[in-house]
Amino acid sequence: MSIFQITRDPIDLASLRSTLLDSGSGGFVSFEGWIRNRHNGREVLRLEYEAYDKLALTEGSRILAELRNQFGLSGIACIHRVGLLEVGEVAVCVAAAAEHRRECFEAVSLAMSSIKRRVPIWKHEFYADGGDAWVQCDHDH
Amino acid sequence: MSIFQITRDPIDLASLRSTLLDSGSGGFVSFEGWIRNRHNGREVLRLEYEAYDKLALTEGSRILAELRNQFGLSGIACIHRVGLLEVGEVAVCVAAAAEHRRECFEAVSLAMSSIKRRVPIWKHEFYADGGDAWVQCDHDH
Amino acid sequence: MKTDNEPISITVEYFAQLRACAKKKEETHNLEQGDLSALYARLKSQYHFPLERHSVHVAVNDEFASWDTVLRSGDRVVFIPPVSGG
Amino acid sequence: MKTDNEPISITVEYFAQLRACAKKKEETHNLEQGDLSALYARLKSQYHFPLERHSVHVAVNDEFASWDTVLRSGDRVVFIPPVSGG
Repeated sequence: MSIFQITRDPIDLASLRSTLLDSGSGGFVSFEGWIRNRHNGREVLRLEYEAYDKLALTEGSRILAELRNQFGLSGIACIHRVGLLEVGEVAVCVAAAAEHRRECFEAVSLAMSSIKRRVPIWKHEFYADGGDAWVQCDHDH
Repeated sequence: MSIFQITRDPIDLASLRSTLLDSGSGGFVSFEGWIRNRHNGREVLRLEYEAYDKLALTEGSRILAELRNQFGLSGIACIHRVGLLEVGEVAVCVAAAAEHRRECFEAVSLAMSSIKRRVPIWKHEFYADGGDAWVQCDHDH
Repeated sequence: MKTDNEPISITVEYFAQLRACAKKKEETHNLEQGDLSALYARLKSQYHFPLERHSVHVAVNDEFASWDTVLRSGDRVVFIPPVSGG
Repeated sequence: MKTDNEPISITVEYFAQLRACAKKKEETHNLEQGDLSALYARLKSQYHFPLERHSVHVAVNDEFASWDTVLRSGDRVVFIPPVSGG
């Protein structure tokens, strides 16, 4: 099972987790990306995420399916939120279940790196100083 | 903030997560250990975890405090359940929040390795074939 | 059957800072046949896109494409500035 | 002041398979002064513990201790078989 979704609504973490429940799995890892109050030293008020939906879904699904096979996961799922988000809200969640924990950590960590690098989603930050910027993540946080 | 707890009740995942919410953190990673239906090829019916509570709390807290400092986490928390658990239940949850995601993955993964190696908690497995065993985890899953 | 010089009609959709520069979400272009790099050069000049081609990816009909892909009438093109999801 | 040969009284608490072997949760021992390794050897023989000392850890008064720690009256000792939490 691998699912990549995009939503305009708050991410339903419990429902994402429940899609991965599996009595043959002993490990479950979940990552959440939260909107921080600062970026590059500037105070962040809110963000707007925008997606090229169709290609984002294709590419995101491709990333998860690859990782599911590579690590023999019982499942991996991601929901990315778009639209206006406030500080403290969840922008993205990736979770995976597998027999043992190592595969889960590896897969979720790699999923995040690949999603940040390959999936056409953009972040527009609005700052307390009145400015704004399209964030360019060339480096890997 | 670093907290290590032992409970006889089902782990309250939402409450563990909420203790780590932090507007300066952009990453959050959570690991859950689930009771699997098989171990070493035998069908598992249920498990009983037992802890040397006082030293488990001391050693668990020490592990989390070390990782919090090492990775500059905003917080890390662990709840380990003891008593009788059925297949599918959550035996342990470790979660961490930090500015960036890498520290979270590293810290939670290392926390699990250290907890499995150093914290005096034991797992007694009961099998469908009527047998039982005290599990000895010398290798690292 | 079309000849190589017949003009074609394509749709371009803009996202993120490219949309901000173009001041529109999408538009139709009628142009001579050519590849994606020629199209980007033309639009970069028209809208003063601040991004060099090497930092942009491109998709045709909702799949990634290479810059030397030759456009066909009816194609839907999306230029993809550096992504920053997650 | 006690001499080196005065008997001491200590408490031993058992967990996991050691508790299963000893068939008790805890007990008090009155014994000659000695270190933790001597105590483990004695109990291993008495209860047929299946675990060699090198695979067991030990705690005194709720802190990890080394095997050459000399016991004092009133000490509370816990032998720690291989752990398997998580």
